[in-house]
Amino acid sequence: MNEFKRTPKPRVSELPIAAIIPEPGNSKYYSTGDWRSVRPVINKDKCTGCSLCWVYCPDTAVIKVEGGKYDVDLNYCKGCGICAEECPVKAITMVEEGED
Amino acid sequence: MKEMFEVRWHGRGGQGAVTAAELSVYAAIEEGKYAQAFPSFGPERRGAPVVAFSRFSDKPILIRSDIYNPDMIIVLDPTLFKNVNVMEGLKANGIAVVNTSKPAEDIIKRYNFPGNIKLGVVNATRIAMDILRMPIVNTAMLGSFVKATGIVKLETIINVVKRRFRGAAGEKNAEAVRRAYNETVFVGGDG
Amino acid sequence: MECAAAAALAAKLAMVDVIAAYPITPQTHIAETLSEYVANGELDAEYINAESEHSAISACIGAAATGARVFTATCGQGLALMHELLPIAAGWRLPIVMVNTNRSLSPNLNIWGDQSDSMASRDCGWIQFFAENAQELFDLVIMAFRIAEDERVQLPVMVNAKGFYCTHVIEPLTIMDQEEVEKFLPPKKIPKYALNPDNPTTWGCVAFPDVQTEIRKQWDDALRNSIKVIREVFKEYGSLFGRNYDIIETYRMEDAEVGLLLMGYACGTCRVAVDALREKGEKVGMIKLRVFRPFPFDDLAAASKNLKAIGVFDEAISVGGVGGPLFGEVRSALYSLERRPKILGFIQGIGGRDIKVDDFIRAYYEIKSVLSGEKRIENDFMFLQVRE
Amino acid sequence: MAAYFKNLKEIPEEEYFIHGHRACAGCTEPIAVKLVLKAIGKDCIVVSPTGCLEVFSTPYPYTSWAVPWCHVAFENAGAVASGIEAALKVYKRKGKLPDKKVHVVVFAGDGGTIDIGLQSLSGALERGHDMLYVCLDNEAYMNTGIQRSGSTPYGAWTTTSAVGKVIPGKIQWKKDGAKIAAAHDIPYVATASVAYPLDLMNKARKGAEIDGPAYIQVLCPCVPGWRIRPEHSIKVARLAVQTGIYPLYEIENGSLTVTVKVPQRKNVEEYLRLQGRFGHLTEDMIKKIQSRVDMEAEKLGLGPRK
Repeated sequence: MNEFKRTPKPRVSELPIAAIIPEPGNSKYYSTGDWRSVRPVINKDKCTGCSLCWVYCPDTAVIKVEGGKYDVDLNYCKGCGICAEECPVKAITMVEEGED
Repeated sequence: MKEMFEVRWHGRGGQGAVTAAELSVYAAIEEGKYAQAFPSFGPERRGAPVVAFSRFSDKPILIRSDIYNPDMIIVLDPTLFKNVNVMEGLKANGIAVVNTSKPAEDIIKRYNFPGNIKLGVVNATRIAMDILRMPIVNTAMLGSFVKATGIVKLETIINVVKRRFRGAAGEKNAEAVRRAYNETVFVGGDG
Repeated sequence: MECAAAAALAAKLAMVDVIAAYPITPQTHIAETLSEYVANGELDAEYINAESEHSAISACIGAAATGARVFTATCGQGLALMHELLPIAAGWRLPIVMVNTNRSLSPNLNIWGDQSDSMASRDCGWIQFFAENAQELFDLVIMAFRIAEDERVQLPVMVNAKGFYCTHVIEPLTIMDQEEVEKFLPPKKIPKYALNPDNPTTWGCVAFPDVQTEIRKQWDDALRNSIKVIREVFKEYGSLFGRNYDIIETYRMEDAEVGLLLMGYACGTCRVAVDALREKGEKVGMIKLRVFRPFPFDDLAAASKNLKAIGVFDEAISVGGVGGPLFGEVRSALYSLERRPKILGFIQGIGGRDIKVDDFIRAYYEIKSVLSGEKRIENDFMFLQVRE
Repeated sequence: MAAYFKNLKEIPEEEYFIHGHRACAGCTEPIAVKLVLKAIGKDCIVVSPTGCLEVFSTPYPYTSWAVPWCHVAFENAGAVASGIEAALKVYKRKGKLPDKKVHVVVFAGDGGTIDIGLQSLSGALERGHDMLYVCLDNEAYMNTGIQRSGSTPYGAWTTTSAVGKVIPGKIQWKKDGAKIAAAHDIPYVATASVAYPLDLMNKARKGAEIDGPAYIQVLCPCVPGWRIRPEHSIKVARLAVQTGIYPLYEIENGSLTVTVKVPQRKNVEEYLRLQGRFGHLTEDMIKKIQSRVDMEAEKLGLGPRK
């Protein structure tokens, strides 16, 4: 999604006026998932759907799934581990990301 | 050393790629060579990909621009291959040193390394965890750097590392350099 | 009417929406008059009493980015304190109009007029006009809004008027009423990219080395190309209200061999000097620059053809540099003329020192002695009024 | 305090601060921003001065802001917001904008608020512009690499309040931004912490709704700056409140009420221990901090220490 992490090279004529960014929230096209070295895994049985992980996630990388439970969006999760630390029922464990 | 030897270090914010580039240059200067190290400037964030550069020469280095066709790349974090084109501009018959737990053949196949590249692999993460208890691999990779290039002597790098990390930390990091030096294996290229 | 009051009246007739200002002599009468207009309901605007010039221009930027028509005024140290924001206002292409009542920069503390403040901001990307008198100041402020808000321009305009001489002087002023002005300058439209929750946009992002050059070039192009629109608007204003303005105005240059080039309020005095010299049969005239940014290369070249010499009068010093900033720019702009006139720089009027008819006359004879080879001026510029 | 959000389920789903930003793993500023924006909704215009938030949320060509946002300079967020508020006011009066309320919101760092930005903050508060000023207090200049700010706490290490044989880190006490704001007699001042999301959101909503300026200071732990483990950033933000170091209160038209009661205060040592920036503290420095916190806690009527 981002080649050598460099920004594209717009021409003068292609730039919006004053380099304004016209599309709100287009950072969603930039994945930060590759930053992590550990990954949260949510145990659906233990999860009570309390949504604390969803509230505390700095990268909005926790998504609600069926049954009122929650899961991780690995496109954006940076592996900080806050969700695992704050989960009241310890339903989330951090696992080594590994190379591949 | 031919005219100029240019190295690009690839890592993530907080992994010490910039420090590694700097230490390699301190060592070269200590041996009376000309050398230059600089990070690719920009806001570094923990985990975000970063790049650092180092140049070595027997003559004063005049150029002060980024390195676009490195003689060698050093990859401190193998997961970078997924999103970062670490090979960009690497000279034909260049060298690549990668911290990985995988054998060299895997890396060549998976990331289709061109035949003419000399690939060095070392499990620097394992070394760092064994010795430093932390996945900080920059000093270990300096061992591989010495083995791959021979630009500086192993002893010089170790002295520089000991000066940078005083006391016990210095000893441990020095040990990491030695182990990586010994455990780096090369394949491919004319080597 | 007093010059400063004329500027305030112009802003009122332009129906500005937001004024943000901080008081500084000699700009104060403009700010005070506007505050009265707003207090009496004669002008429906929000008046922000900023706690510094830095905050004044920052508030203007916020308001203009939200789409409002914005006016402010400052000078000297105040303009210097705004310096960080001037390129941002211009780079964001915001049509802010500011009257700068030229005041000498410290050191030392000097509340009187010279061009050191605006010269220090000449590369900040603002369109810069220089007004000679109350009438011109009044007209330029109204025209400034039309030019600034033109789709093809979208840049802030700084209308310079010398402190005291062009703020506290009382002189006749012909004005128009609201309807007439509105025909020429309709109420402002909110631009597409304005800060608005219905169309969220991000202004002032982080630009990496790969893109800053292009961003700057787009901005430089806009300022450079604005000269066409300035000429257009000057003409339209003349046809509507009978006062014709041009980028460069000449006086008795038809058969002149020597041109006296300057900007702003001293042009009046210079005309009197030209008349006196003409009576003595000297072939001399005046070249008045009304627009300093964008720099009027073509107009200047046209006005300088087949002249033997040009005397450039600066009211600012490029300390340790090429003498006066205007002198440096004129000389470099005319460098590539096939028959290049001898160009000499004269620094005068620093810190409000009165510029007399005699000063121009002395300068003229300095030029003649250089032309005749009798004399050489080191580096081609000199301080005209200094007691060495 | 009328609670707009009584439990986590009432937190709106809509996101106005979008992922893909470049904050460090475990950074708490995005949490505060996301929650405040959820509390006040899409009808707002945001101003940020220079700082971590501004840099990691708008690297061209990407922006994480789904609401209008602008960054002008480091020291003028208050002034820029004043200009926006004035433009909205006059345009509504002239009928050029619909008469719906558009909240003018500032998200600034501690340095951008109470050091370099203090003058424009004070001007905006004194003039009474209708805005919500949110100071994200991570207690140092983190974007430029952890340099000391006026808001850095006593004893803390930063790169410019270095720890050495002669000087053990920052020797002054933390400059209290909330008290400075309150001194302007504005309608609403509050302190908040990312560890208490509902308290934060209710305060943000109230501050935005109140006519006139509102100031909320949110404690936002910083992983590299405080030398903490990324997963501890919320835990540390909670301990700051539970130890009485960062009491959570609101001042509405002059009257102060503690919003998060702390019946049984923990020792400050529990908070300090998790942070590398305090790793060098001596016994008596910790005692000095504890006694000062005890004194402040009594004033606010927080509970005694365990």
